Amino acid sequence: MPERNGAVRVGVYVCHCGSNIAGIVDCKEVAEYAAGLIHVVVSRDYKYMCSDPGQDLIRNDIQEHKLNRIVVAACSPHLHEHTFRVATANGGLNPYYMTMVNIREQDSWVHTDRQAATEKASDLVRAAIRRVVLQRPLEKARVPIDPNVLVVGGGIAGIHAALTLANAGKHVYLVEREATIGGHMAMFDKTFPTLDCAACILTPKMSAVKAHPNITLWAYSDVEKVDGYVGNYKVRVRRRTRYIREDLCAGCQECIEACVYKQPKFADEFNQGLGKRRPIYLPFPQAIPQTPVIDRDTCIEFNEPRKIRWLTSLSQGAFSAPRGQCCLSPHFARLWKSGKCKKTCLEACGDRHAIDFKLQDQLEEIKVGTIILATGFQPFDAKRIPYYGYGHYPNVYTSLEIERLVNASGPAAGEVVLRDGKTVPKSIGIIHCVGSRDENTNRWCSRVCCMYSLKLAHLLKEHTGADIFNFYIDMRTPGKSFEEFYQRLLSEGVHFIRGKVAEVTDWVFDPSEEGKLTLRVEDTLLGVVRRIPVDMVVLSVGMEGHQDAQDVRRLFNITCSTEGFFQERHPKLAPVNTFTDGIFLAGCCQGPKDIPDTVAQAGAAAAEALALICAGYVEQEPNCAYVIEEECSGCKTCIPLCPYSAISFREDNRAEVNPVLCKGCGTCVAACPSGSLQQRMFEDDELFEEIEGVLVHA
Amino acid sequence: MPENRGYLYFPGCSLRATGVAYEESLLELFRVLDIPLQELEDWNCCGATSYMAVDEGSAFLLSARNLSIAGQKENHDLMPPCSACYLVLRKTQDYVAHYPEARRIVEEGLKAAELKPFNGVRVRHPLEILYNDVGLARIKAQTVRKWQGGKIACYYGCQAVRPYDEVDRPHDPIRMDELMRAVGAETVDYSLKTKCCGGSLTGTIHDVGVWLNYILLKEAVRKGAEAIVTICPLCQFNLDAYQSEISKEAGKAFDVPILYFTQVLGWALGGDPKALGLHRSIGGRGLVRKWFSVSQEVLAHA
Amino acid sequence: MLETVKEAKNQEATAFEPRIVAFFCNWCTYLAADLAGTSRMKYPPNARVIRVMCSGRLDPQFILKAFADGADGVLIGGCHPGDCHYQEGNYKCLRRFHLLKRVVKEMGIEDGRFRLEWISASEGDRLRTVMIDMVEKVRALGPLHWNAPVEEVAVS
Amino acid sequence: MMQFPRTMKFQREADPQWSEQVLKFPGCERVSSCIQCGTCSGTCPLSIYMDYTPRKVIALIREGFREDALSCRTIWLCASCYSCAVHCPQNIHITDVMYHLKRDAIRHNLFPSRFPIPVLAQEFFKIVKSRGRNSEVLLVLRMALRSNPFILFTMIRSGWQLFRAGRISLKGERIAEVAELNRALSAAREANGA
Repeated sequence: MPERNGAVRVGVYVCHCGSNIAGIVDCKEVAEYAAGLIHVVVSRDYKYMCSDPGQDLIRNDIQEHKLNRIVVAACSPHLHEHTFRVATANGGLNPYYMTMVNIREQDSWVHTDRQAATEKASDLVRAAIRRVVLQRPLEKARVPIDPNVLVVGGGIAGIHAALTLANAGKHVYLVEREATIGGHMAMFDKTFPTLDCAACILTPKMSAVKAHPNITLWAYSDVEKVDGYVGNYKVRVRRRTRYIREDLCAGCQECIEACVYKQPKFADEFNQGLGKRRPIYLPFPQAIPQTPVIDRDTCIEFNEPRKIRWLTSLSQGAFSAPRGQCCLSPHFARLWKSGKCKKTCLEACGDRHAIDFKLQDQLEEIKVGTIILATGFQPFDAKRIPYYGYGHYPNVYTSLEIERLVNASGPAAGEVVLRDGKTVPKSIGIIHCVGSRDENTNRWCSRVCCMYSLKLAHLLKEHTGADIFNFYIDMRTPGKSFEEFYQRLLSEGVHFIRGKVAEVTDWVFDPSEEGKLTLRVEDTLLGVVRRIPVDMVVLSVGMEGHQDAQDVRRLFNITCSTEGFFQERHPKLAPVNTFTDGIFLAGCCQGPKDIPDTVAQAGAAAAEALALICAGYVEQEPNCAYVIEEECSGCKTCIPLCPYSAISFREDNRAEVNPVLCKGCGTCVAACPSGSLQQRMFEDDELFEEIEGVLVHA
Repeated sequence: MPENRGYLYFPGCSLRATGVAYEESLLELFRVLDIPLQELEDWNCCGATSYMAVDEGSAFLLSARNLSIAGQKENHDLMPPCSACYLVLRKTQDYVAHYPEARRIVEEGLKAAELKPFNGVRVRHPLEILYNDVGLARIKAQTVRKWQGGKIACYYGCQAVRPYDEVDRPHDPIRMDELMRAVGAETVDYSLKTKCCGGSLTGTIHDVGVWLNYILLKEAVRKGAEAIVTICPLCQFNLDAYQSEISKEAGKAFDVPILYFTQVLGWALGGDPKALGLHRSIGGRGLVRKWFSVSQEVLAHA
Repeated sequence: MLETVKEAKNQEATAFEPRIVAFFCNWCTYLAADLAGTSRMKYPPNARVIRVMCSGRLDPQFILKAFADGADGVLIGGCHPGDCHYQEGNYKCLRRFHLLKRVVKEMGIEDGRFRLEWISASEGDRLRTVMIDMVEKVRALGPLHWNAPVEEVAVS
Repeated sequence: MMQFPRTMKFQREADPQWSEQVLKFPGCERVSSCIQCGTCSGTCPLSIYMDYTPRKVIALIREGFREDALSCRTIWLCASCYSCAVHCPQNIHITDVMYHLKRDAIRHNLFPSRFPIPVLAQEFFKIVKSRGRNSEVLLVLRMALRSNPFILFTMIRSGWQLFRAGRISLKGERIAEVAELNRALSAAREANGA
């Protein structure tokens, strides 16, 4: 297409990015090389192209030298393409006359040989020049944003994000997997470093969620399907049935009392299996919604075997029957499930008729413009470290179990006793970094363990007056008034031993260890090996991504690190964005963090969503496919290829692409035998020029 | 599963001296199981820990020669009963595969001795073979003498289960316990099952070595074990030979039978008591006589 | 003809820097390359990356063009199966890859020169290893004497 | 008269090249990633007898205090039970590190004189080199003579019992192809030296 080559005037700008690029790539040389290439009118290198003076440089040159194409060799287009498009537009050019060359992330930062790196940069710049010559002026399409928001996960992050958005007058769908919202925070007793009780600060927000006119709360539900794109997501949610109708239930809980199981019998998930519940139960008194659940696995009305959800089996702790340490697990319950119950709960409910064993799961189809993922974390499974004896020695606990144990409304009503149910521990060892900072389990630091271990040390001392030993590798208290809290613990006479415990064992070296658990550890500050007998061991387990994180990632089409945490768009500059527009992250699903950080991030995510909503529309990259009508032979090859069925077949035997549906993958373009399908921004001729450009030495 | 075609047997020096009972019982056990064992011809010492401490190259080479000989056989499952032998052979394979430098040295050495480079040899400890290839089911089925003896503490020691996890789980091995239970024995929860016996320390820094074994014995007894069962000649030797001194140390007499797991299995599966080397035990001879109903004359000739 | 190629290889194998054209999808492999950068991983500078929105965009002509213009190797990077930003573009790419592999083989291009790798946005280290491995393999194979026009080689 | 030994370490005593060099040996690569958590010392059955705990030895290597690292008792007390190696959260093959230090110490004659363990190692090395197999009796005798003959007394009793149980073989085992083995060994040592 000659007319586009006519009178092409290219400006080339090579960025030093301080020394980030100039340190390895000889930017001057690259600029000089480019200057000698055909079509190039101006070629400069500059310290910071993204700075205002840098952008002005482009604008002025466009006007002064009548440039009509711009090439910027700098960082990754994922970082600054937008910046330089704006700069180009400010100069009065169509922004799509600009193309970027990545000579930082994919050149200067990954290579060491100055000459080779410079050569590579020159090759890429040459290719970009040849490409930009062919680029067409394009307009961004505008897509309206649906103001409704979906928040996935009802922990503190989801709750805070939902409330923020709802208060801004946006309608929020809050979907939670468990029977109640509240997440892990609801299980905690007190929160560090201020020691205010978790329930006291959380439950008001929980009921606010329930009461808020702008929030539709679906607990005990899963997101099943997500379609569409930023501004226009179509989501299917499965609301698993509780066999109790939320709309009719008054939350009187008489049905629970009336259950044929006079005594609670089954492992209580919320209390980490330390307490017991009935087949019909409310996770905890302040649960939201206040509607009980009937658990298929344990209710004798249902006698067909069902697979146990991971939380149930996890919450069995280490001590499911027959060890007899704890309560019956569903596996055993099933053995005598008759399938015929007196249904005393039904009678108790009376003419409310809220309970209905025939109820089925409900599917809800909703439309939302933005999505906030706040799916949280799962605690590290202490059984994975055999030499700490969790699941082998009854008096080895996880930190979450202790949270419940010290909690006044917990299974032991705040009475801290050993598994035998009566002995109060006289000495307690708290092991930090369980599962964290370890190549054999999780490599990362979970960030909160140091602080919550200090908190538990304080609480346990308060409850039992026992000798407390903290075993840490490094004490990490980088947070507002965290260090002060550490000082407080030191003054309370808690022992701090720097060393990773090598084993928790029952073998007796010295008579004083008889009947106790002994921690063998090097006190690295004294430089000697110590044996410390205790009654109770607390494993401060770290945080990891949910085991189904990869499925969730696929469902929402975002990226997820190999560690199982969702990946933010940029570690510093876009910490709550994902690579999929309109989907944001909040809380521990993005990485381990404490409550303040989680709440702050939730607020940020809400703000990002609001920003989109308030703008009212998003601009879409004009990279969709189009048909050159006169060349289309009507072979229909493209039609089945399109994953969005954006291509239709017209009566006049020609294919047609619906630009609203097309997302610009270009699969159809690659397949078109007559070359009549093209993709904007990635036209065949542009790519051919680029290929030739990187290879053919001018 | 090569069970039918048997295994290449690598005795190692100990099984020809202080650990002779291990060899005797092992051979008897495999005879009863009707699994052929073919001794690796002209095998040489594995070098144990000492060679590693003097010259790594030579250490790898000792094993390389054995592996190379084994490599020429069509049967590639090499079975060293001694933990030290097992580890050095296994480690050599691993390091030669992963460290070019080690590979170069070994190749030079083998070349000089006109030995073929080894490949495809599988180094397998008898415990793992009995557990995986023979299997608990068959052991159970073939048990003719249910274990009537006392409670057993299964002692795995170190080098068989560490650092490689092929014989059993490095931190909490369980397979010997399961084998013992399969023949009707009751095993105690022995927290020291993988603690080290000190190896050659008993010979070098005597007191330290003896003390380590004292701890092991003491804890086993405290847990109610009447016998300790081992899978390594050195462990057995240390725990067995020094009991009298340990008793002196501790001021408390130990008389605990230290058996090889092959002796217990061999007996349970109907092996000939005379062939199990039972008369070579030093500790707890009384109990051995009682449990194995070994007639006087068997023990007499010791 | 093959003989001459072999000889040529032996001579040049010493100081030979392979030229590799890499087509990376915008959502996984290109981001992995950026990640490798931000975490300062080092790999040889032989590859020239060309960004496409999806590996499904890759028209077989692009690959042939790259070889014809003097590339010693072509690397395609896409999202792992099931992870495609556009649902299944990478599967389409895979299909074409298998067909094309046969074709280029026919034209005397060895296996190591044409590769398809699934590298997700979080796998910066994997990208690094692939780059290193690819460059090594192609260097071992030597330069591809194929600047001759496609059809000529095709018939020979 | 009381003694007040000075314990200060001067930087000139450090030998950074040496520590870099140690990192090159098989199994020692990850020494630099140690987080000094002390798991190795805690899990070591012999650390309670050591002058430096294994953790400290790693620190010594990293800081390049060669003398202390090579002349300490720790490396010789290591019984190679690999407990540290499987517990280490940084996957440092501490046992291999100890092996390397032993070799280094022997090469530079830095171990305590008449200290039986290195002697045992060397004697073992010789015996196997000359016969292809080990003879425990010979080994113990030679080791005792070269380090501390009194060790023998500690063994008389158990020795006698073993003898009666037929567990002491006096016939020295040897392999047929000793020559072949030696060719291989010397070739390896050459390759190693080169």
